[in-house]
Amino acid sequence: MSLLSVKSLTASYGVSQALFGVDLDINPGEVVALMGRNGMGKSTTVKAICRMIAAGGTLEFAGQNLHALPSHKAARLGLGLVPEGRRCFRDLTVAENLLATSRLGDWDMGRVTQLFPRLGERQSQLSASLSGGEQQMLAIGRALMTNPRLLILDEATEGLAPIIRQEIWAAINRLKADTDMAILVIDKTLAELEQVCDRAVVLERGKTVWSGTMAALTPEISERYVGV
Amino acid sequence: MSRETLFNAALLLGLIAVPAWAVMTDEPFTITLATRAVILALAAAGLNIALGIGGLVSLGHAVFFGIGGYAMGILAHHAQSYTPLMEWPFLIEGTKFMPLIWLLAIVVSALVALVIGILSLRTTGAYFIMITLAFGQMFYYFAISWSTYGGEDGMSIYVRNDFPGLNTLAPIQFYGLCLAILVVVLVFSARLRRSPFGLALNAARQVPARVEAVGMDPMRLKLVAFVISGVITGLAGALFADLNRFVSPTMFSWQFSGEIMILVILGGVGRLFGPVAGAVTFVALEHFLGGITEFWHIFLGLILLAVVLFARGGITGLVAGKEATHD
Amino acid sequence: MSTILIIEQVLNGLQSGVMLFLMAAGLTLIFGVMGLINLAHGSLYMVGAFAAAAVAGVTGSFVLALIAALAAAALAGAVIEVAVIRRLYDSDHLDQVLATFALILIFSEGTRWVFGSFPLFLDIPDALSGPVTLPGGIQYPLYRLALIGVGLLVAFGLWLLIERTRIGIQIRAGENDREMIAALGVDISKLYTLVFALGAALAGLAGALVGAIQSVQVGMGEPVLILAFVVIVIGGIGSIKGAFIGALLVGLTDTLVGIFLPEVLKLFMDAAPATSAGSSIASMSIYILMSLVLIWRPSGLFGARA
Amino acid sequence: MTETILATYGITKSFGALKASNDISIDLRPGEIHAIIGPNGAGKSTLIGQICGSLAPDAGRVELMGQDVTTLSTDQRARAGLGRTFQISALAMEDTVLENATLGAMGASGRPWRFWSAALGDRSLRARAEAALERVGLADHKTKRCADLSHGQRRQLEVAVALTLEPKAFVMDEPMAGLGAEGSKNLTGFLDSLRQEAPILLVEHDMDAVFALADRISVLVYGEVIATGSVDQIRSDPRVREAYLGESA
Amino acid sequence: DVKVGMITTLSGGGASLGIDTRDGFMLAMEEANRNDVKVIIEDDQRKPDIAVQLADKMIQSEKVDVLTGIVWSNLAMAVVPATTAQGLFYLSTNAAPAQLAGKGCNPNYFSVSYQNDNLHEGAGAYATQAGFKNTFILAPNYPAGIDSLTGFKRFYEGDLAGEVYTKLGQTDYAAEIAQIRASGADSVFFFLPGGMGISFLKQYADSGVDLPVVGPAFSFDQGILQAVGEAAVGVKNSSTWSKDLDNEANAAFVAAFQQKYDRLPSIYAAQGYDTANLLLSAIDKADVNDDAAFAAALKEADFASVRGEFSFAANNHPIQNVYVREVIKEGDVFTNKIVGTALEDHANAYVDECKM
Ligand SMILES: Nc1ncnc2c1ncn2[C@@H]1O[C@H](COP(=O)(O)OP(=O)(O)OP(=O)(O)O)[C@@H](O)[C@H]1O
Ligand SMILES: Nc1ncnc2c1ncn2[C@@H]1O[C@H](COP(=O)(O)OP(=O)(O)OP(=O)(O)O)[C@@H](O)[C@H]1O
Ligand SMILES: [Mg+2]
Ligand SMILES: [Mg+2]
Repeated sequence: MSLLSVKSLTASYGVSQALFGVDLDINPGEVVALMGRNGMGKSTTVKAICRMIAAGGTLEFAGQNLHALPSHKAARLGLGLVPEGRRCFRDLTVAENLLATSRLGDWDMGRVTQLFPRLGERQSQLSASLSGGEQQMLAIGRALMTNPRLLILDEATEGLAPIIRQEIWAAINRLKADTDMAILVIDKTLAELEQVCDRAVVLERGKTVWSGTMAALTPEISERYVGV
Repeated sequence: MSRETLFNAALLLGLIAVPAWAVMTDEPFTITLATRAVILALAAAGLNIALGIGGLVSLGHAVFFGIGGYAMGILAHHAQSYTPLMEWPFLIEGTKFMPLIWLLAIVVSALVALVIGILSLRTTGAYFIMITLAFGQMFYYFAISWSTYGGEDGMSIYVRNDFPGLNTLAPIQFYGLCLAILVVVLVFSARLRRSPFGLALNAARQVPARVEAVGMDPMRLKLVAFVISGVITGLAGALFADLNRFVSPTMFSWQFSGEIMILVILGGVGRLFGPVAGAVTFVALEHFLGGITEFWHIFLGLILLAVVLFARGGITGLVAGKEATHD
Repeated sequence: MSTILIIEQVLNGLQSGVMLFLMAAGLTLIFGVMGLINLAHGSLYMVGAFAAAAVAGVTGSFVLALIAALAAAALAGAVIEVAVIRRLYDSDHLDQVLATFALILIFSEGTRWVFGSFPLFLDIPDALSGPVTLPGGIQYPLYRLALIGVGLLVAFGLWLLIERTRIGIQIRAGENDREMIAALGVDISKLYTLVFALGAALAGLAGALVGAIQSVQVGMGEPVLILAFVVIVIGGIGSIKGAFIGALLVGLTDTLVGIFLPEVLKLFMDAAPATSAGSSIASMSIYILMSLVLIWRPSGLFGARA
Repeated sequence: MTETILATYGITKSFGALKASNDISIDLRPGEIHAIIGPNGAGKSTLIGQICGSLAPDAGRVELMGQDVTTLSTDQRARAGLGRTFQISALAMEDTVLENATLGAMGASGRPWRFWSAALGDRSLRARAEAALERVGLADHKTKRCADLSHGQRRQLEVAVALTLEPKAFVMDEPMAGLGAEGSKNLTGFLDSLRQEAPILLVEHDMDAVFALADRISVLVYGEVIATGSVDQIRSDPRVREAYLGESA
Repeated sequence: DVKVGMITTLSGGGASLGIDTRDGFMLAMEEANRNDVKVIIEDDQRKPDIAVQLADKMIQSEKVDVLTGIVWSNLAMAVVPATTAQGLFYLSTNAAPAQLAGKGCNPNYFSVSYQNDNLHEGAGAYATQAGFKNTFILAPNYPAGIDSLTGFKRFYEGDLAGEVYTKLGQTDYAAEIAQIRASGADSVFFFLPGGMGISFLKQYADSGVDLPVVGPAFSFDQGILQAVGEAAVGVKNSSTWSKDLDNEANAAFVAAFQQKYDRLPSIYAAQGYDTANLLLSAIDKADVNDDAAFAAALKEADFASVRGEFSFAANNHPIQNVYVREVIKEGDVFTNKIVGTALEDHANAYVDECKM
């Protein structure tokens, strides 16, 4: 049975509808890419899954109906979100950011700072004064501290230096190998997604228009839906 | 025509119709009540420029209201007691001539707003709220102990001041004068909101960094807005004093600042007619609830609470919905 | 003026500062940490005082009175939070201003409705009444010393809670981004209800403690509210330490300027106008202090966060 | 004609013990795109802040068109001809796309001190704003509120606002961030054409874009410029590979 | 028919004073039980601008003949001059500022309570009688406070150990009490109305300073005393009325008030009661529309005052005794009893300034 099961998901911002029927399934241990051009509804899908906006359609995680849960309860089932725009807690230090959401499990401060040594170095700096890249690392670290079963990375490597990007992809690869954490990634670098992801789901105008294995994602399809 | 425009037009027509209604029902006091609402709306319209467009949450606007009041009080006091205001270095006499009083109210309000603005605009958010409040309190305590002009007791001016061509003692005529001024200010506000200045100010509230990056100084925009806003509220203060033929330090009190702000919020922050809707509602509630029970504040509180919880965007928001975007 | 008197007045200033801190503590928690402008904080202070006076009147026990004050204010706080405030976190600060202003009206007149229009009686417990003699021969009311003690305890406890506990961290995180902290699995709503109740309880405690040496009457909360705002703004919003230092500064300024300024002015002018001018300026002194602090440091003394 | 449009001389800035900028001297010549790359936290945004005036350098000097602008405020520098984009979008979210663009046009055209006529009714302002929107491909979204735009669209608007200024030099902090692959590709093409109008100081982590666009690249590490050179020079510089590029490229 | 408009404070902090005024006034009206007098009551919220507005309303819409009821001097200053200028009568149940007694006096304005200075003058006279030589005096820094200290000094013959103006609305008096302790005073006079007085007395009692204290009745009012408690017992205060004043009218009033409202009356209630009775006595004698005749009828003061002897001075302010009371505990209730007379048949200091 799949860990996350999304069917015919719809969602609106006020009067303007953003999602018209998103279908998405993720199995334990799977790494799935959510793709699509700007404004096609990727982030909205993520927000709906995390119960940050109201949505219609089927939304199940680990066998539970997410619609029935408020955002924090949904998260406790094992959703770890790295949001678009990072959204670190500005007035908290790096260490406090990590502590704020930590839940018991394999991931703790030690392991996160091992993954991102720079966070260890800047432990007592306010996160508002971190560089953009540092904030991204912090956001990932913060999500890992909740020991999620499904890690959701919205714009996983936005604004990161190539070398750190490689680190993050490496980290994702390691997570994939060492744990049975499922991962949903949104990112714009197709080449890199192709290396780590098992499957891809492509959105256009708020709808799932294609899904399949990474191998099946032909250049024609990506040209058509992603533009490269 | 949008719903908001309709609502605004209805409000305005209602205000214009008040005298006729008062005469018909033989309730002349209604005119005085409406005058009070109109003047408070004017004060709130002043604040609405700083608060609604510029995001300057000033809890010190009573300063300008009080300055307007005292401009009227002091000038008229000297005129009625035939004592000069100042003999040295040059002679200044008191006056009962409204336009002169207004001029003084405006000039002093502008100067004070400039100084308070320069000092306060370094701060933001709650700090701004509190520093403006602090200036308000300074003026308040100063007025309380300013024994020359009555201290806490304030000053009574026995007869309303003069305006050429009007008998200001006739409630209808004074009302007409106040309403005319309110309309002028509202027209000005309406233009201002869409003017380059309004656009820039609006942006300065949301993203000062952006405004700077395109070559404008957000500080200066806010300062100018604060001065304009203070001037309008000051003018309202002068009219208010004339309405009551009385000024006192309560015009400077933080409760009054709060009340002006409540009017704006109640009516709908940043909405053109928000201050009018707020003032009319508040004055009406105050008047009619007071007659029902001694504990009418409870009901006033519940009504205000209902407005916040169920009407996003104040009364205007409730009636007219979300503000339409203009192209 | 003797040194003893000067020392005593400094002590008075410090003590009134600590008392102010007690009032400001709950407000800092709610305003500073949760980012909510709660004008009704003064009402909670009043609720505490009235609850204490009512219970003390019936039972005669000051301890029970304090417990009642804490409980009543906390309960009122929790109810307010769930019924009103909770819907306002996402909206404008201004909506909060209007809503909490409405709450002031409801609480003030509600209290008058329940308890009548006359001030209530609340006295300090016998065990703490009367003065003690401090080293140097200063006579000082024991109760006020006790207030200082309680104030220091509250200050320390709050500082620990906010700066050192995980709950404190989560509360502060919630202030930055409520949606995000919830999406990461923290039940921020419950947390905020608790914090609000705690802040309210502190206000109630202050009301009861201070009510014992002041008058317990409707409207007692509003002047205190303004002072408490002054305090936390001087100290820097969100900083417990700042609120503490700010309270002491305000207490000292208020006391010492009021006492000494007329004396200083008398050196330059006649006694009568000096007294009157001196006390006029004195009543403005804390506001002058606040604006000077803010002009110098626009986000308060310890408000690095803002 | 001045040889350099924009230049810094020995810019230094510390945050406590951290030297975020250490004696940085770079310049921007007519018609070129000069890319600044470097690891996260190297001090790129800090450098931009000092160039644009939101941060004051501890030491050093900034010149625009040969004029020393070090002591000028941000808005004065903008009027002097500096057009910047922010790493994290700074837009008036409640306003429409067109209003945001008009804001830029207004600032550039001089003063906002007009209180009566409608801003959007001003032909020249509007034309300028619409032209900029057209160029970044937001013409269809003119009347949308900014808050309703997707992340990527906001990035486009960010560039459009800078365009309305018609500046002497562009300073762009990660304009590609958040753009999809297609968006990046389009923007790359667009910036390529933009350099004719005014040179661009470009901070960017998107190496495809940087390598496609840059005439020169400076590499910033720990607040210091460790290398400046052409694309090929930088690509093959072992220090740069170690500190920034890794195995890629 | 006569229409009476009562503007008084019925909500907010000062409500207890207005409520007593109203209750005293209405008690007299009910006892008279007549249908040719109509009373309209409105709440001024203790705000001057609201008071003015209510006065306008009563004059313009309700067409009242007489206004009354205002508790506070600053509100009276806002309403009274305009009211008398329009030819209406104003009867004060409490506030009686100096301006309205002196240059600003008016034939249509009567203070049925006192002139504001009276109680302070009484306290000063008492301080002299009691042999105080070195008194420390304090009051809030506002016109009524300044008048108060001036009034005290008018009849006090000893020296001043200190003269202090406190902040209006101040609640903590530790600093002033320390000053008193250090001043070498032999007694204290204070004028701190409302909650200020409660705070001062409680803190004073707890401070260990035990110099004799005297003050005007405002801080020892029936409504306030219960909140001060033991701290007030024994303190002397000056008043023109007390519930134990020995005259028939007063005995009847106190009994009827207690019967009807289930509490002891205060001085505000007594003044309200007297005002109503004065008004009724004048209505019986003259037409309210005949200004001169009605004023004359009022001036006769032909009613049974609960204060005993009562007449009007040339400036329409009372001539009456000022008594010294002491706070006592009667069973569970704190109240006052008369222990002496400070001033007999006392008028006020402004009579000569009044030209009418
Ligand atoms: N807060 C919002 N309010 C109103 N509309 C919104 C909001 N956020 C997004 N939208 C609209 O919803 C649609 C989908 O946006 P979404 O952010 O999900 O896109 P996306 O695929 O994540 O794009 P990007 O790659 O640019 O982040 C867009 O058309 C956008 O304009
Ligand atoms: N106000 C500040 N206080 C303390 N440290 C700061 C402050 N601002 C920036 N820093 C630090 O200075 C360094 C440079 O930051 P900067 O934002 O310039 O990096 P950057 O090169 O733009 O990085 P990125 O590519 O990730 O955006 C970082 O380590 C950051 O943490
Ligand atoms: Mg997105
Ligand atoms: Mg950066």
